[in-house]
Amino acid sequence: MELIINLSINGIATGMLIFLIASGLTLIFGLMSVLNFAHGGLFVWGAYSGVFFFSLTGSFWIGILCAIVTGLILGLLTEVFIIRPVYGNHIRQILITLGLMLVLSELIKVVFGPNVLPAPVPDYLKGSWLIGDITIIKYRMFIILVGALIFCLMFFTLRYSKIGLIVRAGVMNKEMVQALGINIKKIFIFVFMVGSALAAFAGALFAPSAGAIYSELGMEFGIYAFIVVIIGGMGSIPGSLVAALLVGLANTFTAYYVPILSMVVTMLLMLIVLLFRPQGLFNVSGVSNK
Amino acid sequence: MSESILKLESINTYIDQFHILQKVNFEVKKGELTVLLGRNGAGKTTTLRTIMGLNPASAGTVTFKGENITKGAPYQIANKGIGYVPEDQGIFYDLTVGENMRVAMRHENDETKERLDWSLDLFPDLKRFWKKPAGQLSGGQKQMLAIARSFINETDLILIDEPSKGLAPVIVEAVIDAIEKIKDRTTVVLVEQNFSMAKRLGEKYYILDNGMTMHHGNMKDLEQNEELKRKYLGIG
Amino acid sequence: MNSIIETKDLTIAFGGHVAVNQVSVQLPENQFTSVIGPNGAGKTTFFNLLSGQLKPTSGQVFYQGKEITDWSVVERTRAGIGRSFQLTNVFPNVTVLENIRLAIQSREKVRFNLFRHFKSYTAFEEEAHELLDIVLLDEKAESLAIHLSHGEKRKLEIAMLLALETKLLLLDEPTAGMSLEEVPTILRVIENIKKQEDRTIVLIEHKMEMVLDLSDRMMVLFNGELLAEGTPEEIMKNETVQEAYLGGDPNERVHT
Amino acid sequence: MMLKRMKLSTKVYLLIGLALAFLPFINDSRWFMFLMIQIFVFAIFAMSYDLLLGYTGIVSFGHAMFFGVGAYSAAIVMDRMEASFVSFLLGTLVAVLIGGFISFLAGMLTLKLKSHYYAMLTLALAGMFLYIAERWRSVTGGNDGFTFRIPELPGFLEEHRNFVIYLFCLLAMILLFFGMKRITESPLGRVLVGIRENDQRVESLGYRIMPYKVLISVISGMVASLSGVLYAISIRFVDTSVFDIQVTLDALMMTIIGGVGTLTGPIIGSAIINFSHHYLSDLANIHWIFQRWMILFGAIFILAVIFFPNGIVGTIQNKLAKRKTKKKQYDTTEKSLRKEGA
Amino acid sequence: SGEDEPIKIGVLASLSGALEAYGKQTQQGFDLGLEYATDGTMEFNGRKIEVIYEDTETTPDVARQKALKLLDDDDVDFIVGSSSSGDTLAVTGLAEEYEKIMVVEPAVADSITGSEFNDYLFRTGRSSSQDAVAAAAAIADEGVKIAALGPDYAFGWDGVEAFSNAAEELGAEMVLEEFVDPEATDFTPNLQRVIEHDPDYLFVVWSGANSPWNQIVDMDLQGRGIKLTTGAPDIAALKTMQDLVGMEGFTVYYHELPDNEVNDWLVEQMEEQHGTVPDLFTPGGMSAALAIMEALEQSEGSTDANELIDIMEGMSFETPKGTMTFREEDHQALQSLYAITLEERDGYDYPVPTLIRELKPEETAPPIMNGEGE
Ligand SMILES: Nc1ncnc2c1ncn2[C@@H]1O[C@H](COP(=O)(O)OP(=O)(O)OP(=O)(O)O)[C@@H](O)[C@H]1O
Ligand SMILES: Nc1ncnc2c1ncn2[C@@H]1O[C@H](COP(=O)(O)OP(=O)(O)OP(=O)(O)O)[C@@H](O)[C@H]1O
Ligand SMILES: [Mg+2]
Ligand SMILES: [Mg+2]
Repeated sequence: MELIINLSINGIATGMLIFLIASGLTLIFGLMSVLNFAHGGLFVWGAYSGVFFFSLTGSFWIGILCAIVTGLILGLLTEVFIIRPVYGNHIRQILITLGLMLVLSELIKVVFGPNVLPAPVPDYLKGSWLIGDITIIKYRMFIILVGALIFCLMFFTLRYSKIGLIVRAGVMNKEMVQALGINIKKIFIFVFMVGSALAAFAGALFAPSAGAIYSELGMEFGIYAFIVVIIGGMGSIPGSLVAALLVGLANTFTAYYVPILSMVVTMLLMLIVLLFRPQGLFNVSGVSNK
Repeated sequence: MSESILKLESINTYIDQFHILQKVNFEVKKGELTVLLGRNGAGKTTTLRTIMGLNPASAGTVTFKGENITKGAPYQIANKGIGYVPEDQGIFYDLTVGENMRVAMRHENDETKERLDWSLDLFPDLKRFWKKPAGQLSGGQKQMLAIARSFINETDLILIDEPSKGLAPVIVEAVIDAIEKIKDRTTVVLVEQNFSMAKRLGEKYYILDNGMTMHHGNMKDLEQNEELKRKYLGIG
Repeated sequence: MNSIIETKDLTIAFGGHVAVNQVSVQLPENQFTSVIGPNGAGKTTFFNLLSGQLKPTSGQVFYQGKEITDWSVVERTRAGIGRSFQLTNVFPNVTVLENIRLAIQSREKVRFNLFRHFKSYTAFEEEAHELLDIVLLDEKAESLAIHLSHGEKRKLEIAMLLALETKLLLLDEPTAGMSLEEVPTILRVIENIKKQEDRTIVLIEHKMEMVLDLSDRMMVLFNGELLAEGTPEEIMKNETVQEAYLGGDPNERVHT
Repeated sequence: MMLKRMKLSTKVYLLIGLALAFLPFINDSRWFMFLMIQIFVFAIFAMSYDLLLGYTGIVSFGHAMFFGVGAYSAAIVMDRMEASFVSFLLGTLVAVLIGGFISFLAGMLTLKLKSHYYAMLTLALAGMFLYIAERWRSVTGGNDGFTFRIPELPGFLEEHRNFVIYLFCLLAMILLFFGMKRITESPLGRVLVGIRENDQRVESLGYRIMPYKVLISVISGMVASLSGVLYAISIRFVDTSVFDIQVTLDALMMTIIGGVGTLTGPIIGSAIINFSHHYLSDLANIHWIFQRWMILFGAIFILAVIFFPNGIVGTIQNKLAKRKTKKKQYDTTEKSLRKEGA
Repeated sequence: SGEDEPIKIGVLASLSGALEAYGKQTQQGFDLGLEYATDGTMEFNGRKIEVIYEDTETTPDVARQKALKLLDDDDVDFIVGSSSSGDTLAVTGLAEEYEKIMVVEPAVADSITGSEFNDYLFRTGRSSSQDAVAAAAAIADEGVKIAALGPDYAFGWDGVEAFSNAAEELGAEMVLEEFVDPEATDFTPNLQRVIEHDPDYLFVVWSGANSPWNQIVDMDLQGRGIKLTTGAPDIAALKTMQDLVGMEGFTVYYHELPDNEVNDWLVEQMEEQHGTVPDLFTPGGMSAALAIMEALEQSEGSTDANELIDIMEGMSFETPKGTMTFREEDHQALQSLYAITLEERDGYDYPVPTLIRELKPEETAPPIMNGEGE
């Protein structure tokens, strides 16, 4: 029993981390339908600027804040210079964002050097509680809480404001949305920036839990995020959460019980979900019902 | 004579490298219903899109309420008080009927609610399928949605591209009634192939051909002019 | 008279909404039948059931006496059921000519040939030009379909259907959005087909004059149900039809 | 007239091919030949990718699996058998057959899905292959990979074996180019374009979609696996990196840079990427900025998309087409104006 | 080659990409090695020594292409490399084909001196199994219970297997061999299994950036009486092991550990020229250069490979890590490794590897795996 609890907590924490990374992509890929392969790049930039400013100022929270600002700035630049010419064209999006990804992860090395960077956990989140045989790692509980918070925030914003609708409408027919008097450009910039900031935020939270970060992290996690968004159902926030938790739990439990499968479990999960529910776990129109 | 609300002066529009509109002149007087006529590919839709800023003109000026809007972005133009029903209906397929309407609402207040109720009375089908994804509506129902959506905001001018297309006669009647009603409040420009509808609603007409304005005048005169009708409209 | 296509208790429900409800009809061979009914009555859905785009919840479809309920779109097309679509449905980024050529190629069963250049089938190209000529679109032959105006796309839609030379033609509002000048031409085209042996046309149309002019028989759908069926005269006399579909005072009615 | 032009372009292609065959006489250094061979190999791979992406509208993230299967099958067969001509032929045959078989299975399993989902599924499948290659060490040598020998050539050819391999790859590329070109220009190729443009409409013209999609993905898989064979032969070593997603992404980038839906595009894309890759990284000694040549490399992609939205070949084709229609458009306006005047 | 023609050496290393840091260490070490051996003249008997570095980008086909350029175009006399085993294996065949000596540094795969061995390869770097033998020597003893954790691919499997063999030979009991997805973010389930098997030591083979250290601390393995042991990595990675102070393990190199002139010189020069201390692979680069120079010395400048092979088999040479000897059978350089413990020290932002004892070359000699030994 203790074992199951231990595994579940860790699985959920991993899932929440993945959710945080995927949440930005849910906006950018799921809602805006932009195949952003540079998402992982923003994630790494968040991780590095979080760690850098944490060690500079000694405050974990300032680090997080700086990561978010980094995400917002990079998001703005990316949207305006990279994404804007390629809305609606997935093939060109792939190439241009892959190019951006190369630039972003290489720039990391220019700015922060090519070595792995240690990423400490702030003292008050260090260590773990032991309750009987159950080990609860403090930082993981923290991540679970933050993940839940972000989920609620995003879910209710999309549910009760019009912005989600407008973005989806804009993707389906950009001209018409404009003809209805909506400045879709501005809204796309905004959503893209929020999505990027979420990625950077996830990076800043991820770094301490990994203990060390390196510039190649991005591609790996970018792909994770894509998987989660796809099996969750494009653009569905609850879908992303469920999918992320599934991935997290599946990884943890197979790593314990069937270690031989642990390397492929995410791919297997995706295979199974897509073969039986090609549209993903959640239906998109569930995002915004009023 | 009433004042002009919209004026196009020697408009030239290109789509990619194709020269679609060639020196189009077009004027709409406030409160007068103007109909754009012409055969397929004449440039009617392009004219409306140019007004909306969707295919901006490369030369010439578009003036709306005395203001030059030639270079305006579509959303700015829309916010100046122009409503638009595109010929392909422009509805958002994956959103429900309700969501389609909500996206269009500039304000969500009582006045909007009133307008909404009014359009729903006009097209009861929309009320019935309020929560249905708009992509699943029948062809005519989509058309209704597109028209209803353009009524939802306070506008000074509405551009409607072929409203009667795909609608059953009884609904066409309803649309005619509706346009007649809103005519008092806003000015309407219609592109219409259904000549009897054009005839009943229109006060002024313009005929386009090959991207050029060929004729314009009072609808009444056109009705008499058999030669014009035969030459450009194939009737008479 | 033989019926070319026949439905028995044909029903389809989308969720709770029954779009076509227990429709049993026989459409006679070599005749011109029109389907009318208010918006959302289920006309297009009925076509979708005949052409195989949708599978019924219950009921059956027979084609030339054979049950085809479970046949796919492809099988039905190959057996001779062709249709045009209400919302234009063409191949956007290829030329107009190519759109038609593709239909001819299918009809001629040149499908899996890997080893000849497609342009070596010159007859196809010629025929495509002829068809474009018929629907007054030949000057646009080399334009990409995506660059056509709305009415031009409708014409292309019809030409593609003609190219298939199917026995049964299901036309879904072919003239919607087509200019006044050109409707008569298209009508002539349709009339020509009608005159040909071995062609059965079913037409959905809201333009009553056209319907009355062309039809041998009419059927009226209302709320998914078959409200009436018969000759145009019979249908026009039917009070329910008058009220439900045409509406208002017949004298003031909009005609085209 | 059409036929004449066709012939001209064929002539041009053949001429370029011939020129390439003589290239080693101008620059006979082996690394240059090797670089050219890599260009040919990846051009073949990218062309097979374009068959899916450009001509059928299928986005696959798992194309590396065919490449890898080809490389491994050939390498394993040649490693296990005496290095002889027979083992080479057998290796190639096995590779192509397995590649075809796997793409058939994968196609049946996944091609019913829509774009993103299909892309992700193929990604998952390729991941499985990588996993198997890593696990099945007794056969694949695992992550470290293994080296193998290729058969000796008869007589004096052996002295020029690198030149022979060069010619062989070049020839393979030319033949496959014409082969695939024929496919795309055959009636079948037209159906593929139809599927790409509007798959449901194609059905109501009487074409079954699945057989086409499966057939083309089998052809594409076989060609990809052949490029894997050539790759293995050219480097005489194989490790799990042949299954890496990076291989697929390379093909994707070559195709897009060159021009999606043009077979010449992937060839040009392969040349550009390989050359710029090589020379950019070589510049590292000149200025420190080139140590970070990947930044420039990434920037090339970004600029390519912005300035050559349809790829290099696509953009050029569009320009040519535009000039033609402009003239036509002008003619018709003239005519109508005259008509008006009359 | 003629009397006054330069001696050319081509060095393949990952100078960009994921292993960039390692590649650069090799590069600096190699440069310094030549400087040391030639007293800064960069000449051998009046002949210039020319070094050409090529970046493999950690991609086998690029590695091979660059190797071809070096061998064919630049016509180098020696080839050195590379940072990854895959890159190295893609090139080893060429050394044989061109009949040039290849000094393998620092790729670790056992197969390079094992199943994929050829006569032209000499490895100055240590192999996976040398690591493992050293690790075992550092902790294994009669009755000690050990669990091993490694990444789930060749590197991990080989490392754990070699370690288990060596440890069992020393009388230890292996209670668990646990393999983890190398890209995993969550190691806790695996650690959970380790806890359940209740070993005295947990031996970790790891390489790569995302590491399990944090979670080992979080899961409080020390508190449960499980001691951790592993190979100490380069300094950048040591910084991520802050919480592992007190750990016992081994290392290939840390600049304070060896006590010899060459090392003193190296530390001094690194400080002077680069403002840092030598890192994990710097001495390796230097050793490769020193091996080549020693061989040239003995061949009196001849670069004929077959001559050199005879010389180098069994050749001993001085390096920052003391004397190394190329074993005759498989050309693996036998070398010292170091049993260490991680200690906190003022002024250091990482735990400092402190010497317990030097593991002598004979002690860490791995089994011969290319069939020559039988
Ligand atoms: N995107 C485009 N690219 C190129 N040409 C276009 C494009 N859209 C329309 N055209 C061409 O511009 C001309 C005018 O088109 P437009 O849509 O304005 O006609 P229309 O009068 O609305 O016709 P319809 O009655 O058929 O809707 C046509 O010849 C059409 O082929
Ligand atoms: N795929 C679908 N899912 C759900 N409901 C559908 C679907 N297709 C059609 N419907 C519904 O079925 C009803 C009949 O639609 P259909 O398109 O057949 O009408 P129609 O008679 O062709 O009308 P119109 O004249 O407006 O084209 C409509 O209420 C429509 O909303
Ligand atoms: Mg139009
Ligand atoms: Mg319909």
